[in-house]
Amino acid sequence: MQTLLNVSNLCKNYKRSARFSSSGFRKALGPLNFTLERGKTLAIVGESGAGKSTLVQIIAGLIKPSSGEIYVKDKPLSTFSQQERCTSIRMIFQDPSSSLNPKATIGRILAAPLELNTPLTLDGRKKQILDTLNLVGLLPDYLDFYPNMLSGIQQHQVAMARALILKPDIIIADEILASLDISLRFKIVNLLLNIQEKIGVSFIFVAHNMNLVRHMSDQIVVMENGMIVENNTTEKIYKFPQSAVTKQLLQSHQPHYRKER
Amino acid sequence: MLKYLFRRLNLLLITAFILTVIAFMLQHWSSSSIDNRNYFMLYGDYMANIFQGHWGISSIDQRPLLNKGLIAFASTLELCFVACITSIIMAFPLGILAGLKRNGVIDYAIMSIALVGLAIPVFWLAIIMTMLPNSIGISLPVDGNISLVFEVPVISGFVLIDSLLAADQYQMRAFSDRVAHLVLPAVVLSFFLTTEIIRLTRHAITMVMRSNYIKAAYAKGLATKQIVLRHVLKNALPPIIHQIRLQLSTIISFAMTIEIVFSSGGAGVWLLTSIQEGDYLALPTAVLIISSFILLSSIIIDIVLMIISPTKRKALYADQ
Amino acid sequence: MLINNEFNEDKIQSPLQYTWSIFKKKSAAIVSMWGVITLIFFALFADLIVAHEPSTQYAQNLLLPPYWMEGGSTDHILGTDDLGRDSLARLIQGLQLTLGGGILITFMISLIGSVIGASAVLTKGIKASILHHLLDALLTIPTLLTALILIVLFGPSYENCLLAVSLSLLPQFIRGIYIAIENELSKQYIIALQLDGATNSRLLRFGIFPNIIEPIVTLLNRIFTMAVLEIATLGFLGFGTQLPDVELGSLIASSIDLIYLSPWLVFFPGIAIFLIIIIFNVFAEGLRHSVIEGEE
Amino acid sequence: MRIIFILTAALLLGGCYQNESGLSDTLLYCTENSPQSFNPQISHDVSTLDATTHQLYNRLIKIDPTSNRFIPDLATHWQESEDKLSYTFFLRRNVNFHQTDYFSPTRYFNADDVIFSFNRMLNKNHPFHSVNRVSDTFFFNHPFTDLVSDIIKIDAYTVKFVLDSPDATLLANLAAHYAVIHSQEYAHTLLSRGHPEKIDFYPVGTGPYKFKNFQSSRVTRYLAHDLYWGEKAAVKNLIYDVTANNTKRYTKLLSGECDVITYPAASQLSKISKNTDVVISSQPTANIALWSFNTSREPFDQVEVRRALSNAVDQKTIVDAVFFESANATDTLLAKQSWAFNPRSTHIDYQPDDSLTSLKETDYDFTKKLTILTPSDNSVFNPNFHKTAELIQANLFDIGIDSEIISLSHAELEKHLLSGDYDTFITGINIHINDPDNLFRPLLSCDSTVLEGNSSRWCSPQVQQLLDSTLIESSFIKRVKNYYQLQKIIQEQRPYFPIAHVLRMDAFNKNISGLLVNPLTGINFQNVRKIEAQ
Repeated sequence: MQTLLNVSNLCKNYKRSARFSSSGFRKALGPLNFTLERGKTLAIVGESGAGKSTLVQIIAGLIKPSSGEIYVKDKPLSTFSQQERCTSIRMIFQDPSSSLNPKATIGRILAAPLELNTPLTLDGRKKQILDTLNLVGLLPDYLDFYPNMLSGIQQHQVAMARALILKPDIIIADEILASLDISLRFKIVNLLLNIQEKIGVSFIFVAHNMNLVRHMSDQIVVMENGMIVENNTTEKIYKFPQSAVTKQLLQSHQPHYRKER
Repeated sequence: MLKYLFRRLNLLLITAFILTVIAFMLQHWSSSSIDNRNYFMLYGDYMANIFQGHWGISSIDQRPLLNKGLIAFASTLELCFVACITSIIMAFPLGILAGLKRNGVIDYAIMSIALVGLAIPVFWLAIIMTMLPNSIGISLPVDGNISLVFEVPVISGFVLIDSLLAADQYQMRAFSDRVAHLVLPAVVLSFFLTTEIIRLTRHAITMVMRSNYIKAAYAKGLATKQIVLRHVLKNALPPIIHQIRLQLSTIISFAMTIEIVFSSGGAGVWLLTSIQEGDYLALPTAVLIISSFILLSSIIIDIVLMIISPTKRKALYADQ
Repeated sequence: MLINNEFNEDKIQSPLQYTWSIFKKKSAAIVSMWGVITLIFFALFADLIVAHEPSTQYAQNLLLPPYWMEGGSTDHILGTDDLGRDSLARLIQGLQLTLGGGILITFMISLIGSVIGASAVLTKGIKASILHHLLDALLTIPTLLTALILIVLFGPSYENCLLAVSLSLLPQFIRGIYIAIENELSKQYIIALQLDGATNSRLLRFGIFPNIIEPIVTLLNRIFTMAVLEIATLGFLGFGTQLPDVELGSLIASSIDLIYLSPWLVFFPGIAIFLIIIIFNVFAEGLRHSVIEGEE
Repeated sequence: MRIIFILTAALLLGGCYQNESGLSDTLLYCTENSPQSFNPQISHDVSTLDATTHQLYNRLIKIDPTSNRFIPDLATHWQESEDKLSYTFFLRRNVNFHQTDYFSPTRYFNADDVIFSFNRMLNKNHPFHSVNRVSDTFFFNHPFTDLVSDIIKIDAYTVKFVLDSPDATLLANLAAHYAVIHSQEYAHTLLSRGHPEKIDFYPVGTGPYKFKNFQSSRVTRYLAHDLYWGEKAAVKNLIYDVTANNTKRYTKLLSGECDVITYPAASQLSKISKNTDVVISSQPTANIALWSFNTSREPFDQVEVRRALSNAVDQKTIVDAVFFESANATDTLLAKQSWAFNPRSTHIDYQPDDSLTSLKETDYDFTKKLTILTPSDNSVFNPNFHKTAELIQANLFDIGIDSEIISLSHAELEKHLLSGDYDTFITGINIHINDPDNLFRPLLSCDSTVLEGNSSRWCSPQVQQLLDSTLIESSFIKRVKNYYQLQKIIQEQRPYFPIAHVLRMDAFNKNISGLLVNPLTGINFQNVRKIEAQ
């Protein structure tokens, strides 16, 4: 079977703080190696500052790696056009209330990626939007709403819809659960699992919470100081944690409520 | 720190270069001499002259332009300085009051005054002020830098200082006469400045009062007055100084206009008469003197601000 | 999650409509809005409103005071000047040039400045850095000096005065818009939009622009205020409009010799400038607050 | 608290501020222009005369302001020869020249100084003749220089003026503003120092005041001449300050920054006259404001057009609106108080309808835009050129003539005038010598250039002949007759539209006394006293 995502010797060295990194760490990353299969879920865990966000931002194409390559379906990502990249990898941001343009309706927000990356006609776009809304469990009424009129969970659903609308192979979710209430977390997680079952998309999860990760992921990458300290299936990580970091992460069973900015 | 200084110095040099190019083009245009050498050579010559202090000669009275310009600008600066101090004295308490009583009646009253101060054209206010001796019988001089009775020699160029230095001849009379001559122009100029400072102070106070450490201070049971004195001023001052730095060129612009109405011998009158009498070389001189003053003082303010509050460093980078 | 349709329509207002609904509730803002409309209306249709031509001389009515004062006449509501010309008509003619100039400058600056500012943000690197330094240099030259330079180069005229004022205000606007856009660029929804593959123009139009209305309103208000003040100042110094055209500043300058005899000839133009600025400022302030409240 | 204290102190200082000009030994005189030089021989503008004639210098004789008779100044008495071809002057003794930073006189005034002073003007080979001579200025062109053939030193205190032919105006000329006496010794010192040009800018004279310094083309300071031969000046420091704006001058008079001001704004006279603290001195002059037609250009070469245009202008409104109470409307070039004034000359009234009719008769081209040239700055004979032009423009518009006002600064104006490219010009003329020839010659002589006053480019053989013959005419009756005839011609021909004879106005604080203003030769501070302000 074809490997969907193959990260090989990926490195990032910083000269200065990157413009888009909200957490602003200046540590070097890598070299990193791991793979992801179709329809599977990969979780990236680690203490904050371990380089998780940078890694996913490189995969999403927000940051250029210093060296190394990422292969998607055996094709180097650096040779991808903007459209190809968009239709293969999409990202869900940490906080939907800031990642949805407050001055655009939901319809607009969802239409934008279609207009920019697909040759679909107006009707085609409409159908796709309605399908996707249905997929994430939102009513079509919301199309004319502005993001600030929606509840937190609805905003999450919209953010998901935006990621799904191009039918990508991989969806990166950057700590999307951190800002949510415990009950809502499960709702979102279930929703994501349902979607994965329906359309067979692969997920990359960034999280610190081992609890939920166990429930969702097939494979876990544990990071520390920009390096991968452990990379194994979820089963093995939970049963036989190798590194100190992993053990420590596993011990903090209690869910964290604090928001990470 | 060193890196920042270096960066700032770099900026200074490049900006100064652009300014000298502007001045050079003006000079070249106004002297209208036909020279076939290329512009680089001419610019080189011009800069050599500038560095040696040969800034040209005024066609009106054959005095060196650099000298005339510096004396004129010193008088403008004196006015700006006096007005700044007056308006800070007036605006600080008002701004603090407005900030503390935000959205109250006092706040609205103060902000309305501030709006009025912004909307009144300075030259018009100056004209109205010159009418004061006639209308309400205050005997304040409305013209010139100092009474012509006094022949104060130019030593520093700042008439306040020079008139003090001439004390052995006139005792304090010359100095008090100079102060009297500054009252009306300074009041007019500080009208505009006060407006700006009230707004800034109010904004800064509001921002500071919202922050956590003030809430903590309240929680500690400190009285408002103590909090204001202890925290607010210290934290509100840097942004105010910073804004004044940005307003510097506007302040000087207004000061020059006011000088023209009060015919005080500053940069405004000097430029106006020079232009009217066709002495266009005064313009590049003025550009270099005034701009380099603004440039240098803003850098000094930046550095001072950075020393006061290192956290602002990033904001300074962005030049906000 | 059933939503009643009527309720729905009631609730969904575009940010513009929402801002307007807040704005409507502010009485000062509404009054100032009507003030702005009246001013512009006066400036546009002066000929229809004022009974007298600004240049017609009524030789038998020299220096009439305003009608409410002794010796005034309702024929000339604000009196006449030393050549017997109707003060109101001249005031409105002055208003046309001063206010019109201010609006024109604000408009031009916002167009040109936005283009330059936006392209500077989006094309980082050498070009932006050159622009930065050029702006730094230009910002250190006081506006009056810029105006004098231009007027010496091209001669005094209304057009050159407008050009001078625009050039001296343009750097301020570019700086302001640059900072506003740059702040906006680090927002997540902009990054998201970039990930959608949005082009720069799309990014600006849908992503950035709708979200920087508040700083733009503040900036435009500032530019407009300064423009009006500077046009008037240059006019007053004789570097703006040349006779027989008048502008509020030059109107003051030409009446200054009459200040002891007919002080109102100096007062009225000054008050007119004052009113223009006050009204536009209150309007802009109201707008700004509505935008802020709309966003909260 | 300390800051508030300082602020209060500053305000108190302002409130209790006592103007320094209140000192009784200092007098501040605010003028509208700075003097062009300190020698009335080469500059004849009002500011130069005010600054020099009576303050720095003496003349041989002067005119008594009340009786209009010639009285002694540096000459104690004089004799006229039988044939009226020579005049002998006997000079005052023990007269000191000014002792200044730049010159210390070693001798008293004597005949050498008289001869030096006049020969500089008369003798084209005199080493100082061409010094500082900017252009063909008024004086060097004056016929007076042709009439005096020689000045002979009889002894150290006697000089004789020899004439080619009898000249009725010699004494008047010697009492005129430019006949001042300079120091020959100073001139020689300057020559040996190699700076002859300084004679006109660092003056040395015998007058009641001596020159102290001149600052930044704005402030001139004089000190009382403590070795003055006559009554010494009571005010020790005399300061001239240039305040170009006449409203500002009045404001400064009110605020005590000026003791005396020249030409308070015409528009404010009615207000000023109500102010009991201020005294206005107003004197009629022969200075006249004019609107001239360029007679070298079509259609203004036709007398009908000129008369019709004169008919079209509402003179009364111009005088009311521009001059207020500072001028007397006039229909003639010569002022009423002149001995040659012809009371029975024809008049032209404001008749726009007649004007239109007669213009139509002359086939006037109404489609052509008429140009009205004006100086951009104001002058003693017109407080507001542009306003005058606007009023005329409105009058012309009423009869269907479109016009354009061209307002030019001094240098541009001269160029424009010399090129002859103008239809009409709003101007005027200053008169410093009370003789009709001084008015008529610059305005009407064929030899007079545009810059000297002939802005209508008028040249008529008949007028020229009258001008020349009257100058050498010794019979007074004949002269009056000639001038009557000349005025009649001009009233008919209308090369100029006379607007008003301007008053010489000065205003001063009521604590000033003894101020003399001579409308011809300028202001005199010699006898001024100042009561200390309370």
